Amino acid sequence: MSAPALTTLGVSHTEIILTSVCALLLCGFLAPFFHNREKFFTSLFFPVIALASFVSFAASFLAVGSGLTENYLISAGLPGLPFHVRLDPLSGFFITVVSLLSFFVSIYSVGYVKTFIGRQPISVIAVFYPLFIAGMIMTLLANDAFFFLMGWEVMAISSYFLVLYEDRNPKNRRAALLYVVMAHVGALSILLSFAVMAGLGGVGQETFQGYTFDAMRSASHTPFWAGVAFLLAFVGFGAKAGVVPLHVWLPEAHPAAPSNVSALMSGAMLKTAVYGILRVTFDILHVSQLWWGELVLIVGLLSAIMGVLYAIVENDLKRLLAYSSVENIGIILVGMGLAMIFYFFHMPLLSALAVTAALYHALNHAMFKGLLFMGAGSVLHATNERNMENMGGLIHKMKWTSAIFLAGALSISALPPFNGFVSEWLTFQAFLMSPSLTSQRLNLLIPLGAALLALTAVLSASAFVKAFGVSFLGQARSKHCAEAHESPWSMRIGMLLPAVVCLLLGVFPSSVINWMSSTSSLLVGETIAKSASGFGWAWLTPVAAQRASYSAPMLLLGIISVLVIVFITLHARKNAIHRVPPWDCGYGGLTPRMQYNSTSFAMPSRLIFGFFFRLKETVKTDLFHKRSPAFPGKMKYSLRVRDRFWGLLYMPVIDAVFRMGKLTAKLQHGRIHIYLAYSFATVIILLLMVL
Amino acid sequence: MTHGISIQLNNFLAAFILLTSFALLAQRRIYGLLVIFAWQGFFLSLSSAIVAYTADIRHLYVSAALTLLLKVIVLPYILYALINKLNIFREVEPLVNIPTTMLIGVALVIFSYHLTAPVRELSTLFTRTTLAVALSTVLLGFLMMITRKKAVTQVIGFLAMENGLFFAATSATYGMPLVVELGVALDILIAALIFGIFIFQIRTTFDTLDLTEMEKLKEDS
Amino acid sequence: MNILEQLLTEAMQIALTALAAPLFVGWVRMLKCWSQGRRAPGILQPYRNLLKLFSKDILLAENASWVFRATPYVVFGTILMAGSVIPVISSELPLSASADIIALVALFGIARFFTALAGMDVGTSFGGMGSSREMMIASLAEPAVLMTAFTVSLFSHSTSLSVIVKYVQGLSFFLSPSMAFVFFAFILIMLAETGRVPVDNPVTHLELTMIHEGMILEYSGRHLALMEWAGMMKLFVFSSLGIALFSPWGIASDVAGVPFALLLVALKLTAIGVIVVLIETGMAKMRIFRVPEFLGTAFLLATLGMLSHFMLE
Amino acid sequence: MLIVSLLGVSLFFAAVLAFVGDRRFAPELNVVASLTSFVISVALALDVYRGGPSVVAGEYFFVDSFSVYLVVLTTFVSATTAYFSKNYMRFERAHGKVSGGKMRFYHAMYQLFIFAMLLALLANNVGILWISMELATLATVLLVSLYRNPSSVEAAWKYFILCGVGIALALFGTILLYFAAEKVVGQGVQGLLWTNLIKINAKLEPRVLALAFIFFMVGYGTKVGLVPLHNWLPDAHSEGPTPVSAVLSGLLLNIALYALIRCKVLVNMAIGGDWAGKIMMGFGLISMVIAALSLYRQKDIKRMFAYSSIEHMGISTFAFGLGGPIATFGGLLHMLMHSLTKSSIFYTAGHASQIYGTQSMAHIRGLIRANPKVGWGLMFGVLAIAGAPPFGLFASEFLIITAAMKTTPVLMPVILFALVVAFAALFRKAQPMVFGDPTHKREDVNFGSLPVYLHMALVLFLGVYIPVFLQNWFLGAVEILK
Repeated sequence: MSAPALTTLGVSHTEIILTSVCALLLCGFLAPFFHNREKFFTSLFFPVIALASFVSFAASFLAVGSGLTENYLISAGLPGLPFHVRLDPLSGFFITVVSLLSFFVSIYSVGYVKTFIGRQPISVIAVFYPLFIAGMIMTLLANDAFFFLMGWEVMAISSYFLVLYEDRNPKNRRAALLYVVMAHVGALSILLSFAVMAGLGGVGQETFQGYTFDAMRSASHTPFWAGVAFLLAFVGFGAKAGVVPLHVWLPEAHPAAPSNVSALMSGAMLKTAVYGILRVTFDILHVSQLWWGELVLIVGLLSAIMGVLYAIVENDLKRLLAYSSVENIGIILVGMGLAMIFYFFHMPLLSALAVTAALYHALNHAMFKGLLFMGAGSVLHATNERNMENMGGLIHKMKWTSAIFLAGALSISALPPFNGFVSEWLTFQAFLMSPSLTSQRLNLLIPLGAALLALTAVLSASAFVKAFGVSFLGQARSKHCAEAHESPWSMRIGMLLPAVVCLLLGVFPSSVINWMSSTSSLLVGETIAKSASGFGWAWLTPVAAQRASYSAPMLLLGIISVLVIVFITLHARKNAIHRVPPWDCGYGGLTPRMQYNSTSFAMPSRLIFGFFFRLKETVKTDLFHKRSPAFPGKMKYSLRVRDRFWGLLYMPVIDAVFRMGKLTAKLQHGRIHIYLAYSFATVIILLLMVL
Repeated sequence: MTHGISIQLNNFLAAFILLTSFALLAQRRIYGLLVIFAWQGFFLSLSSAIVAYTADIRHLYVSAALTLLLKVIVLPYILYALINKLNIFREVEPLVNIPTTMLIGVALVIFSYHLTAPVRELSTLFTRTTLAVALSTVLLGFLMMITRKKAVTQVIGFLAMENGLFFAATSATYGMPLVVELGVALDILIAALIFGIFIFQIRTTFDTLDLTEMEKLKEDS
Repeated sequence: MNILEQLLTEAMQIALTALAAPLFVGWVRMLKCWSQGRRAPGILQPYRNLLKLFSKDILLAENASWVFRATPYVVFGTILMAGSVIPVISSELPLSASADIIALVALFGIARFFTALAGMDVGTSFGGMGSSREMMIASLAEPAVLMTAFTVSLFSHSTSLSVIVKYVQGLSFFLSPSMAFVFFAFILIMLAETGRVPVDNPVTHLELTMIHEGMILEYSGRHLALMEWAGMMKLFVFSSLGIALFSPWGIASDVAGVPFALLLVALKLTAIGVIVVLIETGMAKMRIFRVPEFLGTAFLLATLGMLSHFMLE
Repeated sequence: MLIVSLLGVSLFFAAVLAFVGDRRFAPELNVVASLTSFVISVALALDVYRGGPSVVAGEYFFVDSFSVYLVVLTTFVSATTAYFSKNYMRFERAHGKVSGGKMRFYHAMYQLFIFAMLLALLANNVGILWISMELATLATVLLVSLYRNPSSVEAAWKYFILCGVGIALALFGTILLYFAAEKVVGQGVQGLLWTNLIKINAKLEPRVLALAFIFFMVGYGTKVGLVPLHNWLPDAHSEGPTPVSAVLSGLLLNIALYALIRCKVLVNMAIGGDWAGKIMMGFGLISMVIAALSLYRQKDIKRMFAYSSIEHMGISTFAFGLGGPIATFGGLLHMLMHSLTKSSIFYTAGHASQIYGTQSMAHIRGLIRANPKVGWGLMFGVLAIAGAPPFGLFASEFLIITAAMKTTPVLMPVILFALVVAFAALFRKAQPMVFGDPTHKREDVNFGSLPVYLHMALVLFLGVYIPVFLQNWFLGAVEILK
C-alpha cells in the first residue's frame, strides 16, 4: 500500500470530505438569496459544487487507495449520541463513486440548468441539488444509526423536491408522491433494523451507545433477531435501490426529475442503498445465515430480468434508463448474493471475487448510467422530447451527444472494451466458481442463475440497441427532432469525462481492482488484487490464469489494429461513394413513419415474455365503406404496458388502507350523543378493567 | 345530633339524591326537570351541612351555602328564565326510550356499588357508604346527556353530573380544601353562563334547540 | 515455445480464420447444392464474390451516418479478433489468454450490436425488423451459450480455451453424457448464431423471413464485402470453437505439430460442413416465433448436460 | 416572585385588552403582552436551571424542569401566535368577519387562555390544576364560536360539552386522589399538593389511585384528544379562528398531556408495575392508528392538521406510557417539536385559506406560485410534522421507536403502519396544495413569515443539535417522571 498521501501532510481525509459536505450544505442554504440573478448565479454556483465534489472525490479516492480508516466525532445530534463519522475503505469507495459522478454532473448542470431560466425558478434546484449530494455523502460517512438516517432522509427529501421540480406536470407530482412515500417506508424499515441491532444486541440498554455501528458490530445477535434485522434492512435499502418488487417508484421518479438529477439519482443515490446492504450484512451482521445470500441472489436475479424486460418495452427514453437501473442494481445484488454465499461457506477468495464484481459494477453503473441520463437530458434539452417514438436521426444534429451516448450504451450492454463488461465478466466468473461450494442444492441452482444473467445481459444490449437506434439513428420522426441542435460545451464536457472514465475502467481493470482491494478486504477479509494481476497488469485473472483470463488492452489493441489495417488496405484504391436514396422496394418515397419504431422493435420480446407484463392492446379500425369490412380505412393501434406488480402488490394494500379509512369515518357521525356514548363506554370499560 | 343519626340522615339524603337522579332520567318535561334538579341541589346542600356539623368542618358550611345558592337558586333560575324567554316548554324527546334508560341506570348503580365496595372498606369516614351513590349520580347524569336530544336537557344532565361530583367531594372526603371548592364553584358558574350564551347562539343560528340539527360537522365516508 | 514461434502460430491462426472462412463457406454451399440436386458454382465462388464487391463503388444511403460506415470495419475486426483467440491449430496461442469463452461471446456481441445499429441507421423497415429479430434471437441463445460454457468449464475448471483444449486432450477416452448433451446444444446454438437455416436463411431476400440480410440490405461495395466476409468468418469461428471444445485431438502444442494440426482441422471442418448441410436440408426455416422453442431446446440440452455432470459423473 | 409576575402579566393584559382590544394598536399590545410573558418565563427558566425546582407562595405554586420547559414553550408559542394573529385578525376584520366587540373579546380571551395554561403548569395543587384546565376550556370555547356561523357554533358546543364532561370526570379523579391522600395526611390542602403527594405516594391506597387514574385518563385524555374521546378536536380546530387553532393544537393539548403525565407518575409509583403506562400506551396506539387513517379522507385543511395533532398526541402519550429514560426523553422532545411545528403549520394554513377564501383543500392549489413564502412554509411544516429528518420530530420519533422496539417489538408493525399511513396521507394532501398551477388567486395576504420560519428554524436546529441546557432540562424532567 502506498502511504496515505494526505496523512503525511497532516491533513485528515475525513475532515476534507466533511469540509466539502459543509460547503455543499452552505451552497444550499445560500442559494435562495440569489434568486434574481439566475444566469450569473448558475455559472458560478455549479462549478463551486463541482469543485466541492472533486475535493471529496480526491480525498476518498486516496483514502481507499491507502486503505486507511478514520473515526471522527461531530458534537451535535442527540444527547449521548453525537454524530459518529467514519471513513473506511467501504464508505470511501462509495464516496468516491458518488462524488466523482457529482463532479461530472455538476459540470453538466452549468449548461443544463440554464435551460430552465425563465420557465422555473432556479433557486429550487440550487437549494436541493447540493443538499442532495451532501445527504448522500453524509449517509456514507455515518457511523451511527441516527446520523445515517439523517443523511439518508436529507438525501431522500431533497431528491423528492428535485423530482417535483417541474411540478406543473401532474405526472411528475404523482411520481414524486409515490417516491416520497416509498422512501419513507424504506427509511422506517431501516430505522427498525437499526433498532433491532442496537436494542436487542444486549449493549447499552438504556443509553444510546447501542446506536453506533461500532456497538452493533461487536454485539452478538441471536440468529432470529439477526435474521429480522437483515430482512428489515434489506427491505429498507431494497426499496431505495429499487429491487423488484419494491421498484415501482423508480421508473416514475427518476425520469420525472431534471436530467442532471436523474443522473445522480440513478447513478449515485441507488449506490447508497447498495452501500447500506453491504454495511449491514457484511460489516455489522457478518452474514451469519445462508438464506440471506440466497435471498439477495434471487431478488437480484428477479430485479435484473424484470428490469431489463420492462426497459425493452419502454418507449420513454428516461423511463427505459430507469428500468435499466433496476436491472443493474439486480446485477450488483447478484454479485453480493454470491459473495454472501461464498462468505458463509468460508471461501474468502471467491467471496472477494464476487464482492469485487459487485463493487466494480456499482462503480461502472454510476458512470455509464449517469452518462446515459445526461445524454437523455441533452436530447431532451435539444428536442423537448422524451418519447422515442418521436425521435430519430439525432446523430446528424447532435454529433457529440450521440457519440457519447453510444459509448454509454456499449458500456451498459457489457461489451468489451468498455467497463460494463469487466464487472459482468467478473460476476460470471463468480458464478462459474459455484461448483466449489459444498452444497449440492446450490451447485445445481446457481448455474441457472448464471443463465438468467446471460439472458439479462443480451436483453439489455437489445434494449440499448433500441434506445440508440430509435432515438439517434434513422430519420427524424418529428419536426422538432429534425431541428435539434447540439448542447452547450459544459454539458458536452460533463458527458465526455464519464465516457472516458468508462473506457479507462474497462481497459485497466487490474489497477482498479488493486485500488479497491482494501474495500474487499474490509468486507470479506480477502482480496483478489494479487491474483487478478498475477499474470501481468494487462491481463485480468480473477483467481488464477488457468481459470480464466481477460485482457481488455490486448483485445482493444487487436481490434484497432485489424480495423486500421483493413481500412488502409481498402482505401489504397479509391472507390467512389455515391449518396443515393435508400432502397424503397420500388414503391417510391420512404417516409419516417415506415421505420421500425420503438414499439415495433420491442414486439418480439413483448410477445415472448408477455407473461411479465400487463398488456392492453387495442386496434381500432374505421371502416372505409360501412358495409364492407374488406376495405378498412384508418387504423388506430394503441398499446399500454403496465407493471404487473402494481396490481398484484400495491393496489390491494392501498385499497385496504382506503377501506380502513372509510371505516374510521364511521366513528365520527357528527352526533354529540354518540360522542358522549364513546366517552361513557370508555369509562365503563376501563372501570371494568379495575374491577 | 349523635353520630348514628347523622349517618342515617346522610344515607337517607343519599338515597334521595339517587332517587332524583332517576327522576331526571324519567322526566319528560323540561320544567319538571328543573324542579327535580333544584331538589337534588337542595338535598346535596343539606347533606353537606350535616357532614359539616357532624365532623365539625367549618369550610364545608361554606360549600353547603354555595351549593344552596348555586344549585338551588341561581342555576335553576337562569335556566328557568332562559326557557321562558325562548319558550321551550314542550316535552323533551329522549333518544332512547325511558324504560330502557331506567334499566341501564339500575345496572349502573349496581356497577358503581360493586366498584366502590372494596374502597369503602378502607375508609374511616362515616360518610364512606355514599361514595357509591356519588359515582352513580355522576354516571346517571352522563347517561342523561347521552339520551336526551335538546341542548337544555344536556345542560341539566351536565349539572347533575356536577352534583354527583360535589356529593362525592363532601361525602367521601369531607370536602375538598376551600380554595379548590371556590374555584370549582366559580368554574361552574362561568360554565353555566356560557351555557346560557350558547343556548342563545344555538337558538339564533339554528332556529331550534334540537341537537339533532347540529350534526353537520362529520366525516363523509 | 519461444516468442517468435508464438507470434508465428498466432499469425497462422489469424490468417487461417480470415482466409479459410470463404473456403469453408464455399464447401458448405457446394454441399448444399449437391444435396438439392443442383450444380455447384465451385468451392472458390465466395472469394470471387468478395473480390467483385471490393472493386465496386459504394452506394450509400442519403441519411446513413458514421455508425453505418464504421460498422463493417468494427464487425470484421471483432470477428477476426474472436478467431484469433480460439486455439484451433495450436493450444499455445499467445492471444488465447486475452479472452476466455465469455469474452469471446462478448466479442460476437460487439459485432451484433453494431450490425443491429447499422440496420436501423438508414431508417428502412427491413433494417429495423432485422435488428429487432437479431437481438431477440441472440438474447434467447445467450443462456444456452452460457450453460454450454459452464458445463464445459466444469470438467476443466477453467473458461480459458487453451486450458480446456489441453484438458480434453489429456483424456485418453472422452465420452460422457454431459458432453454429448452439450455438443447437441452447441450445434443448435451455432445454427442460430450464424444465421443458418432453421432460424434464418442466409441466401434469401424474401422480406418477411430475412434477419441478417435485412440488416445489411443497404450495404454495397467494400462495406458489403466486409460484412459478408465477417459472416463467413463467424461460421468458421463457431466451427473452430466446436472443434476446440469437443474434438481438440491433434491440436498442436508446439510449432512442429502445426502442419499436422492444420490437416486435422481441415478434415474436421469438412465433417462439420456435412453435418451443417444435413441439418439444413432436413429442416425448413421456422416461423420467427418458433425460434424460442428451438433455442429453448438448446438451453434444455445444455442444462441437462450440466445436471448430468453433477448427477452421473 | 417570577411565577406570580408571570401569571400576573397575562391576567393584567387580559383585563386591559378587554377594554381596548378593538383599538388599532391592540394586536401589537397583544404581542407585547405575550412577549413580556416570554421574557419573564425565560428568566424563570434560568432560575430553575441554576437553582433547581422551587416551591413558592405558600406551596401553591411550584416549578421544576418538567413544567418550566412547558412554560417557556407556552409563552414562546403564544408570543409568535400573537404576532401571527396580528396580520391574520386584521385581515379578518377588514373582511368583515369579526366586529370590534369580538376583537376585544378575542384579545382578552387570548390572554386569559394563556393565563389559564400557565396556571395549570405552575400550580402545585391538583385541584388548582383542574380549575385552570377548566378555565382554559372556558376561555377558548367562545373563541371557537367567534364567527357565529352554524358550523362554528356547533363545533363550540361539541367542544364545550365533551370537554366539560371530560373535565368533570377528571374532577372525580381528583376527588378520589384527595380521598386517598386524606387518609395519610389528613384534611387540608396538604392532600392535594404535588410536592407532598410525591413524597407520600407509597402510602396511598393503590386501588383508589387506580380508580382515580381511570377518571384522570378519560378526563384529561379528552382534552389531549385521544381516540375515542377526540371527537371535539377536529371540529374545534377547523371552525375557530386560526390563531386559536394554533394555540389549541400547539399548547392546550400539551398542557392536558402534562396533567395526565403528572397523574400517571403518581399513580404508577403507588400501584407499582406499569399498569397506568399500559393504558396510556393503548390510548396512544389507538389514537395514532385512527388519526392516521382519518387523515386520508379530510377535505378541510385545518381539520386535517387537527387529525395530525391527534396522531402526534397519540405518539407522545404512547412514549410516556412506555416510560424509561429514552422514551420519556423522546416524549418530551416530541411535545416540544410538535407544538412548534403544528403551530407554524396552522399559521401557513390560515393564510392559505385566506388567499383562496376557503378552507377546502380541493380549492387550494399551487401555493408556491400564489405566495411562495406560504407555500414553502406549509411544505416544510408538512415535512417536519411527517417526521422527516433533519427536522426535530424525526429525532423524537427515532427515540420513541427505538425505545418501543426494545420493550415491545410486537407493537412495531402497528406503529409503523400508522406512521407510514400518516406520512403518505399528509403528502398526498399537501403536495397538490403547494405545487402545481394555482386555481384562482383571490386575495393578497400580508404574510408575516417570521413566526413560521422562526419555528421551522428551531425545529431544524433542535433536530440536529440539542443544546446542553435543554438536554439538562429534559434529563431533569426524565428524572422527575421516572
